[in-house]
Formats: sequence, structure tokens, C-alpha cells
Amino acid sequence: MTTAFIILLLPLLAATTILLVTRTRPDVSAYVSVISAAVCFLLTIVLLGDNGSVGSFAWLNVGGLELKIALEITGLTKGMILVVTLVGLLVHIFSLGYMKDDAGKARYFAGLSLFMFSMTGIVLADNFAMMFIFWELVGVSSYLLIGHWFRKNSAAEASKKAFLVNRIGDFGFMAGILLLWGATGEISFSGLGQALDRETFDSTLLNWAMVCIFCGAVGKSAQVPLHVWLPDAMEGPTPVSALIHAATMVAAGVFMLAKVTFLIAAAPVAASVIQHVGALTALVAALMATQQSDIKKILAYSTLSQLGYMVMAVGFSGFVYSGEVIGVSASNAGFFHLYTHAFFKALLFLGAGAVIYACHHEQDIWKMGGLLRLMPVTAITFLIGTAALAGLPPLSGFWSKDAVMAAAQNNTLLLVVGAITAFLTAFYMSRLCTIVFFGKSRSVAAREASEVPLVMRVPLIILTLGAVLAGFKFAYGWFINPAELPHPEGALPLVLSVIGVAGIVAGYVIYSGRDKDPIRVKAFARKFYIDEAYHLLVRVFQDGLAYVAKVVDQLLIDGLIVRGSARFTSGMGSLLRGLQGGNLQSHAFLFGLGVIIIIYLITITITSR
Amino acid sequence: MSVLFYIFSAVMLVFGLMVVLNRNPVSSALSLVVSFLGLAALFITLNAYFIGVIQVLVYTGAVMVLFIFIIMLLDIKKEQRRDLNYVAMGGGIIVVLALISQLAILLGDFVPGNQQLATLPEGSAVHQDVKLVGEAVFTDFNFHLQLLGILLLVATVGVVVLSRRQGRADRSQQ
Amino acid sequence: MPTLNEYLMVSGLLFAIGFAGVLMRRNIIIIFMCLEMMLSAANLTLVAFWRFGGGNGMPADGYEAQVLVFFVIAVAAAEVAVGLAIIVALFRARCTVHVEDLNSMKG
Amino acid sequence: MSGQVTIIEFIITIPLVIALAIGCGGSGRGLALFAAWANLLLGAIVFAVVLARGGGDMHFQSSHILLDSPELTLGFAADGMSAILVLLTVIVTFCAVRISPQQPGKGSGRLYYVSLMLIAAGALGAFCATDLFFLYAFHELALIPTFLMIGIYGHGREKVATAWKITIYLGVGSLILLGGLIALYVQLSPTGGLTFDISKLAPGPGDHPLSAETQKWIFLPLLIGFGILVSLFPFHSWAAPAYACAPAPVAMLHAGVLKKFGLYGILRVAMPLLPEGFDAWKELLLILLLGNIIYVGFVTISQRYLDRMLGHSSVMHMGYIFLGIACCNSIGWGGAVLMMFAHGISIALLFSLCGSLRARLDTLEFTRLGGLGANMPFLAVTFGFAAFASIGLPGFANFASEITIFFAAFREAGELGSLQVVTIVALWGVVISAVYMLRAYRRIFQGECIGNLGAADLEREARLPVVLMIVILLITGLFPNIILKLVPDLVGTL
Repeated sequence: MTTAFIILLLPLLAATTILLVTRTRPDVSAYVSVISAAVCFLLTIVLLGDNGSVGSFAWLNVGGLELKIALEITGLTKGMILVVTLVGLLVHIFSLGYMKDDAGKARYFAGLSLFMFSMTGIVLADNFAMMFIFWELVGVSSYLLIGHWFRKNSAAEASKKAFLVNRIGDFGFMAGILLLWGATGEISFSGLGQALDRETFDSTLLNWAMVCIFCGAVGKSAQVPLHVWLPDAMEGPTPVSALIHAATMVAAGVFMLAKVTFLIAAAPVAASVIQHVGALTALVAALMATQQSDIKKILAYSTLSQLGYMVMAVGFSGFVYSGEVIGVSASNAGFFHLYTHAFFKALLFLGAGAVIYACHHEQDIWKMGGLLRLMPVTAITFLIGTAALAGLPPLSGFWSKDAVMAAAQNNTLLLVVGAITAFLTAFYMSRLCTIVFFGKSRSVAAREASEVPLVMRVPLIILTLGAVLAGFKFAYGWFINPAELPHPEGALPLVLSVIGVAGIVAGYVIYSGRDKDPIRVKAFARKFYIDEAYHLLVRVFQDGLAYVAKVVDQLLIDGLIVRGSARFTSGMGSLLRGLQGGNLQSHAFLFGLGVIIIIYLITITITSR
Repeated sequence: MSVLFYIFSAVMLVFGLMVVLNRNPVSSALSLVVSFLGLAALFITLNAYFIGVIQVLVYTGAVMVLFIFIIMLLDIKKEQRRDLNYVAMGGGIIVVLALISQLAILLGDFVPGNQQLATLPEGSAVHQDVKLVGEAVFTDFNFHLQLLGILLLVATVGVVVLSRRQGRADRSQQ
Repeated sequence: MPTLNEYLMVSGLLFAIGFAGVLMRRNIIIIFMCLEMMLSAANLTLVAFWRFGGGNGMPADGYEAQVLVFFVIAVAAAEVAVGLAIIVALFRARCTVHVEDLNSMKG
Repeated sequence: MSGQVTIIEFIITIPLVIALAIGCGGSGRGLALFAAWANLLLGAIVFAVVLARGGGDMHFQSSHILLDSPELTLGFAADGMSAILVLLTVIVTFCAVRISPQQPGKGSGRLYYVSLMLIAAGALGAFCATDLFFLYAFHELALIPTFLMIGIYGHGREKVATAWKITIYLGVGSLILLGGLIALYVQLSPTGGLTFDISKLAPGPGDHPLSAETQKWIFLPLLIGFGILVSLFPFHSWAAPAYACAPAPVAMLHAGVLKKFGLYGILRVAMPLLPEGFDAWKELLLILLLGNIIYVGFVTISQRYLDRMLGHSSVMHMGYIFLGIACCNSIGWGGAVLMMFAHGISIALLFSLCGSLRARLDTLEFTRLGGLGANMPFLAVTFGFAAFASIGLPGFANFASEITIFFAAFREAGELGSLQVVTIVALWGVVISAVYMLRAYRRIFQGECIGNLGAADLEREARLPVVLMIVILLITGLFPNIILKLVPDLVGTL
């Protein structure tokens, strides 16, 4: 059993022990889960050393089909596995405090371990089939975690919605995998790479396949058409949002796209689709974030918008940029942003969790205020995180956002959209900070807020370090080759940092000392009414069609054919009964008639012969 | 000889028709008796003397007597003018006419039917047909005769049972 | 001299009259009588065929026909006896001889 | 091997003997439980032995010549496919008997257990029979007990009407099937003499004795007959109401096991004996199975009662198995057989849980249920497992079979043929099944608790079958090669 397999299977083991053995003792199960997360993190440090495929298990083979659970370590996996296990461990520790007195604590930690198992599965996968398996397992564990407080109707609906939207994405993902398998007969990434070099495939098929596979990423990373589940997923406990909806799960889509850049390069049409969907998501999410009043919803939309950035960057892989193909480097930019984003977004979410915990589960920012004095450590770490997200120069956000914008710099439309989004990001984050931390407390709960216990503050501090240092070469150099990052030309970095500062100042100026939101843009607040549109779509197509199908089923098939034949036979029966009247004469008459007919027939046959 | 044939067949058919048309059951029974006599005569013209005698003896003698006895026993009145069931009437006539027409068509091209009745030579065996038929019955068809005997026995027992059952049924009805 | 066809025609007519009686009359006694007529018509046909069996007017040599007619008459007699007993029983039970009222065998 | 009694004969006679014993006075449940345990053990042994010896050729052969002129042998044998289905039958029978109550109906309940045993024997016999006659006869054996059980021990207002409907519908189906089988047996019997033995009827390596045209017209009644037995799309209206009204064990046995007879029949009889026949009707089958998945899928979404929804969902999953069969390559057939096994277990699990829920709650209508997860934790967790298994969550056998079938459809598919397009559309069924299953789970176990506050959790001794089925689904899900190893060799010889 190689170390990779241990990292993969340990959380599963923890989850099963919790489910079967320590279900009745919540504290013990909590520690079981945290220990497994810690061991996994330590093992990943060991794992960063070796490369290439590490062990495989022949899961299913019949006829010509070979599906394997095979693990491989590449540059991408190293970066991602570190993020997953580190953030996972920190969230585990944070949850010890956050979920201390929760009723379903054992169930919560079992869900967390199951999630760690599925996430490491995606990261270490070396072929599409295994990735799809863990893709769905991640969907299920997010369903369990979002629906943790399943007694609340809203949480139950949110978890169902999340799973179904993910499932639609999986439908596309599977279709893409099948198309690729049909065309090349290969599932593993290395195999696909070699197949592409060997022969050129019919481009329309390849483009369709890549669009389908991107559809899988859209489902998982909540890009525009399928993003509706992420804001509702905030129903789950905050550490869950931090782990799943900030750092790891939503990044799985981008990670998968980064792993198959050579395929995107071979499918230009699909690539442009990816870029534009990414940019659109970034812009739309940023606009929606400016009008939200729930602290977690704002962070959710900000995650959406950052994901849009990453997807846009990955979309550029294989595009000719003034003479030489920037190829791999574009997707590296996307992955670099993913790497840094994981740190400061997890920091922001945990910070929000600390604030909510301190304000006795109050999530509306308009009921908070003046928390800087009351919760200094959380406030400062939160502000640093905001600065990193806004892209102020020394912090990691600046470097990765530059790389992303550099990847998009030859496409002016996307460049402009990126800049606008950068401004909006800075704007809504500073809006959040001014309302929550500065000014005076707006509610009793906010006034009595006190600093969160140590077990919750330590992860915040560690993540702040990550947010600050992740941008420098030594932090990302060992898994992305700095040379392959697209270099921003001319004044791009300067312009970006100016936009960032402008956003922050604008936010502070407009929102300091306000008790209610001065800008009222209904469309943004109501999330462009997309939810309502989806609701209608589901009601009309699915339930309407289902109702029609049910009616047809009862009328046509059941009524006409089945009952129809029954009625026909009984009808014939009653008709014939008429002949059995008791009347003697009618019997004799029929008898006579029969004789005559028989004689007539005989005579015909005699005479005709 | 053919004159006799026509007379007797006319008698038979007319009185047969009278049986059907008559209102009073007694008169129809009597007309049936005459019709059977005509029939017996026809048998005689066919030199089947034994059958002719049996016809008179059994049918006319025993059966018709029984009929009249029953009619008197149950003293069935003359039939009142019940509304004629036209459907049955019409149906009956249609079937009968179809039957007759079919018979006529068939007999039309029934070639062996045109042979004339040849008078038997003197002293031919047919004249002792009673002895010959007797021999035939008691030698070749002996078994059938025994069977017939049993049948008649069963019929008589049946009649006795039916009429006796009738007695007890009456008692239970009162 | 009468031909075979004439005999057959006569017995056919007798049979038709009998059958008409069965169909049209509603008094069960009359129907019973007509039944007897139909039976005797059959006998006539049998004897006629026997008489012309030998070809060009001569009788067939065997006497099976007459034996058969003899049996038919015997059976008819038994049948009349049983039939009348039933009619009597019926009359006692239903006090009617009209066929339309006796339709308990309705399906 | 022929001559002395083989295990297969033993497995089939046990339920029949027990049915007889219960019939004349034995304690219903006690004897039935004994038979269930014995069969479970023997079924496992058969499966293990066939697994060890490879599923290709026939094992445990036994044959008793009954007739010579049309050569009729009461013969049984088990190859890979039969062993899998025997295992499925014994597992489902065991669980069905375990969850059936001591006092099922008003009466002594003897009829209840006799019918259960007969259904089990019918299924077992049908899966192991080596000749056409007994293959058909054993399946008919199970028809009447199902009628009795639904009619007498069923639930719901129109249970008698539904009992009649299912019996007449399956009766007609069997009739059409009989017509096809007779045509097949008459046409294909070797010149020597008429024979029912499938191995003798199978065409030799040379070209097929029958022209493609005759094969096509013989295959149609077989397809329709088996289609009706398996509730293929236009002939599916008998299935859902019957399973809704049937007592849980019958629904488990019928949906889980007996429905697989139709598919087994196609794979064992129709396809190998009439290869061109199948190709002629392949396009039609593709359309019908789409009807199964998409059309019946939408009807399932519109259902408002749990038992009806489960009935419809079992009809819907048949579409996937037909898709597997329609791929006509060894991956597809392997996926189809694995799906038969997986769907059998998962639908049996769902119906047993539905039965326990029906016993506890006053209604199974979604709108009047809610939030029972808190006071029924065991049922909530196991129903969750069962729901996710039937949706096709990786780790369970259903997913392994679904993914095999989908990959089979795309084998060497350079461009999009009709099979590929149908598979993509059928793939949407995955979303449909997730929709209705999660909606049901959400309605019953999550959200605020509306009624049935007093509902108690599943009692301890009824938990064994549920856990057993979940464990089996997990084992075959994590290690599907156990089942798949048996199938391809068999396919090789077809």
C-alpha cells in the first residue's frame, strides 16, 4: 500500500469507524476524524517527493473495458493535494470549536472525512473513470454536509438542489468521457495525451466532447448556468462552506480542466466557450455580490467570481499569444490563482464563521458593526484576507490575479471584463469590512461579541500566513514552473493594483457609518431572478412533462389497450348471451336455419366439384 | 296403382296440415290419426306390409290413444285467440318454404329418383316380409332388440317415477 | 306408377308440415304431435329408399331398412310415453302448456 | 454428473417440499425460514463453485428424460449467468421471508408462505432449466401465487382489480411467449426429432439453418412476450400498481427476481438461437427502452405515493438492462447481467424498507409525510443507502453496472450512431432517477416533522436482511469483477 493509497483510504476508514463504532460518542468521533486529517497532511508532505503513477487497483474489467483506480502524482496534484489536506486539517480543527455543542456532531465529522476521501480521490486520479467516481462521491458528501441540519426545510431543499445541479453537471461530464472513450478508446490522461499525438481526431467530435466535459466542470465549480446551488449551499455549517465551497470542491472543476489542457488546446471552439463562460460568471457573480446582506452569501458570490477567473484563465490554454503558444502556462495561471485563492478564501470563510459564532449565529451584516475593537485577531486576519482577495501588491492575490489577467491580455473584451470584476471584487469586500468591522455595533448580539476561543483562532492565523506568502515563488515554485507563467506586459500590474485600491476606497467611502444599504439594485439582490427562472423551468418542463406523461400513461396505455380489451371481451360475452334465450321456438328456429345452411353448403360443394 | 298413391298421400298431407291448423287439440289429434292411416297405406303401396301394420298398431293405436287420454286428463280447453306471435309465424314459414324449395331443387337433379315403382313378380320373397323381417331382427339385430327391450323398460320406469314424483311434489306444495 | 322422387317429395312435405307445426304452434301437445309426424316422415323416406334400393323399381334384398324403421317406431313410442309424463308433471307444476312461459333455461 | 442428485435440484426441491409441508399443517414462518436459510447456504455454495470453475460451461448438470418423441428432459444446470441469478433469488427470498410477519393476514397465513415458497421455487427452476419447456413451465408456476398474494394479502382499495390485471396481463404475455417458443422449437429442432433442449436447439458453427426473415418473425413474439414479462415500455402499465398493492415480500420477489426471467430468457434463448432475429428488431428495441427510461422516468417523478414511485422506478431501470443487451458486445452483456443482480438487490431493499414504512406510518403519500429522520435513524440511514444505491452512487453495484453499460454502448464508436445517441439520451435518466429518489427521501426523512411522531424505528431482528442487502450491494459495487468474471466466458460461447 503506497503512501498515496493510505492518504486516500484513511479518511474513508475514519468515516466508517465513526459510522459503525463511535456513533454514540461524538467527541471521540470528532478526534478520530481530526487525527485522520492530520495524518493525511503529514503524509502529503512525504508524498511531495516522488512523481509519476503510484499504485493502481484493477477495479472492473469485462470484455475490452479496463477501469482502474490508479493514482498519479504530477505537478498539479502536488499543489492541489497540499491545499486539500492543509485546508482540510485547519477546517477540522476549526470545526472542533464551531460544532462543539451540535447534536449531530458524529454525523458531521463522518461527512467531513467522507469528503476528504472523495476529494483526495479526485486529486490523485489518473483516469477519467476514477475521477468521475470520486466526482459523484464529492457530490454526495457535499449533499450530506449541506443538509447537516436536515430538520430545517431550507437546508433539506438546499442540499437536494446542490446534488441535483451537480448531477446535471455529471450527466454532461459522463457524456464527454463516453465521447472521448468512443473516439480514442482511452480513458487515462496519459493515454489520451499519447492518442492525441498519434493521430488527429474528427474535430467536431472532439469539440463536442470537450464542451460536455466542461459541462461537468460547470456543474461542480458552479459556473453560470449551474451556479444556483452555491449561494443556497450556505445553509450548511460555515466550516463546511470554508472547506467545500471555497477551497476544494468547487476548485475540482478547474483542477480537472487544468489536467486536460492538452485536450482543450486541441478543441479551440470548446476553449473559447470555456473562456467566455468563465468571464461571464466572474462578472455576474461580482455584480450579485454587491447587493447581498448575508455575510456568507457575499463570500459565496465572491468565490463564484474568482472561479470565473480561474476557468477563464484555463480556457486560454493553447492560444497563440503574439507568436508563441502560451499553452500550458495559461492553465498554470488558472491553477496558481486556485492555489492562492484556496488560502485567502478559506481564511475569509473561517473569519466569517468566527464572526457568526461570536454574534450567536447572526448572519446579516446589517446587524453587526464595530467588531474591530471586540474581535481584534479575527478582524485583522479578515482584513488581510480581504486585501489579498482585492489584489493589493505584496499579497498572494496580486500575483495570481496578474497571472490570470496576463493570460487574457491579448483578448481585449475579456481583459476589460476582468478589470471591471477586479474593481467590483475590491468594492464589495471593502463594503463588507466597513459594515462589519468599522462604525458602531448595530445590534445587542454585536455589542456583546467577544473574541473566539484559541482553537478557532489558530487556523485563522495559519491561513493568514498562507494568504500572505502563497504568492511568492518559493511557495508555489515546487509545483508550477515560474517560467511557464504568462508575464503581464507593460503597466498591467500597476493598473490592476490601482483598480484594487480604488475599489476599496469607494467601498469605504460609500458604506462607512451607514445603517442601511444606500444602493438599491433589485436585480442584483434578487440574483437576476435566475432562481425564479429555474424554478419555473423545473415546474414547466419536469413536473409539467411528468404530469402529461402520467395522464397519457393512465389514459392511453392503461385505459385504451388494457381496459379496452377487457371491455371488448365482456361486450362480446353479453352479445352472445342474447342467443341463449329460454324460448323453445327460437332454439328450434335456429336449429332449422342451421340445417338449411348446411344443406345449402353441401349442395354447393357437390355441384361445384 | 299411382292413383291410390296420390289419394293416400293427399289424405296424409291434408290431415297433417289440419293437425297444425286446428284450434281444438282433440280434433288435431284425430286428424293426426287419419294422417297416420294414410301413411300406413303408403307403406302398403311400398310392399312394406309389416311396417304398415306396425304403423297402424303402434302409432295410431297406442300413441294417439295416449295423446287423447292426456288431452282429456288435463282437459286442455280450445285455444283462446292469444295474440299471434308474428315473428315466430314468419320465421316458421320462411324456414319451411326454404326447406321445401331446397328439397325440390335437390330432387330435381336426383337421377335415381326417376325410376318407376315396378310391380313385384308373383311369389317374390317380399310378400313374406313379416317372416324375413322377423328373422333379420332376431338373428342379425338380436343384440339391438335386447337393448330396445331395456330401453322400453327404462321408459316405463321413468314414466312411473315421474308421475309418482308428481304425487309427492303435490303434497310438498300444499 | 309413382316414382321414388314423388315418395321423397311427399315425405319431405310431411316433414315440412311437422316442422312448421313445431315452429308455429305454442301448445306443447301439438308440438309433440308434429314431432311424431316428422318422425314418421323419416320412416317413409327410409322405406321408400328400401323399396327402390334394388334399382329400376325393385326392392333392396336386405331388410335392414325395415328393421331400422321398426326400431324407430319402438323408440318413438317410448319417447311419447316419457314426453307425455313430463308434460303432465309440467302441467301440474306450472298449470300452463304454453311454451313462452316455460323459459327457465334462459342463459 | 447426471444421475445422482445435484445441488441445483436440491435447491429447487427444498422450497417445493417446504411449501407442501406448510400446506398440510406446518408452522408457516418457521419452515419458510428454514428453507430460506438452507437455500441461502446452497446458493452461496453454487455461486462459489461456479466462480471457482469459471462461468463458461455448465456445472451441476442433471437431466431426467421424461419423453422421447419430442425429446423432453427435466434437466437443470448452472453456468455463470444462472449462478448469479440463483444467488440473487436465494438472497431476495431469504430477506423476503425474514421481513414477512408471523401472522400475515386474518387467516393462518399458511397460504402466504406456501405462495412465497412457490414463487421462489418457480424463479429458481426457471433460471436453471436447460430446456425450453421447463424454462417456461417454472415461470408460470410463480404466476398464480403472485395473484393470490396480491389479491388476498395486498394493500390499497383496488388490490383485487390490480391482482386480476397483473395476472391477465402476464398471462397474455406468457401466451405470446409460448407462441414464439413453439415456433422456435418446431423450426429449430435438429432433423433427428423435435427436442426442447436448448443446447441442441442452438445453431451449429455453420450458417444459421433459418433464413433471416423467419428468424425475424420468430424473434418478434419472443421479444414481445419477454417484453411484457419485463414491463418493457408499452407493456409496463401492470407493474407499478401491482407492486404498490402487493405485500412487501411479493413486491421484492417479483420486481427483484421474477422480472429478470424475461431478460434471462432473451439472453439465454432468444439472442443465441436467433442472432439475425435480434439485429432486425434492434432499432425498435432502442426506441422502446428509451420509452422505458425517459417516459416512465417522468411518470415516476409525477407519482405522489412512495410504493407507486418505487414500482415505476423498477420499470424504468429495466430500460438500462435492455440498453446493455442492445449493445451486443460482451461488455454490454456483462453490464446487463451485473445490472440484473444489482437492481434485483436494490429494488428488493427499497421494497422491504417501503413495507416497514407502510407498517409504521398511516400513509405513504409524500405531501403528508415529513421529517421522520430524527425519530427513525436506522430506517433513515438505510433508506439513504438504498436510495443512493438505486440512483447509481459509486461504491454500489448499480453504478458499476450502469457505467459498464454506458461504456459498452460507446465501444469503438468513431461517430455518433443510433446506439450512441440513444445512450446519451438514456444518460439523462441518471438525473431523473436522482430527482425522484431525492425528492422522496427529502419528503419522508428531512424537513419539519408533520405527522407520525410516534413512529418507532425498525425492530432489531428485522434489521439483518436490510444490512445484509446493503453489504452485498457494497461488496459487488467495490469488487464488481466477482460477478463480471462469470459473464464474459459465457458470452464467449454464445
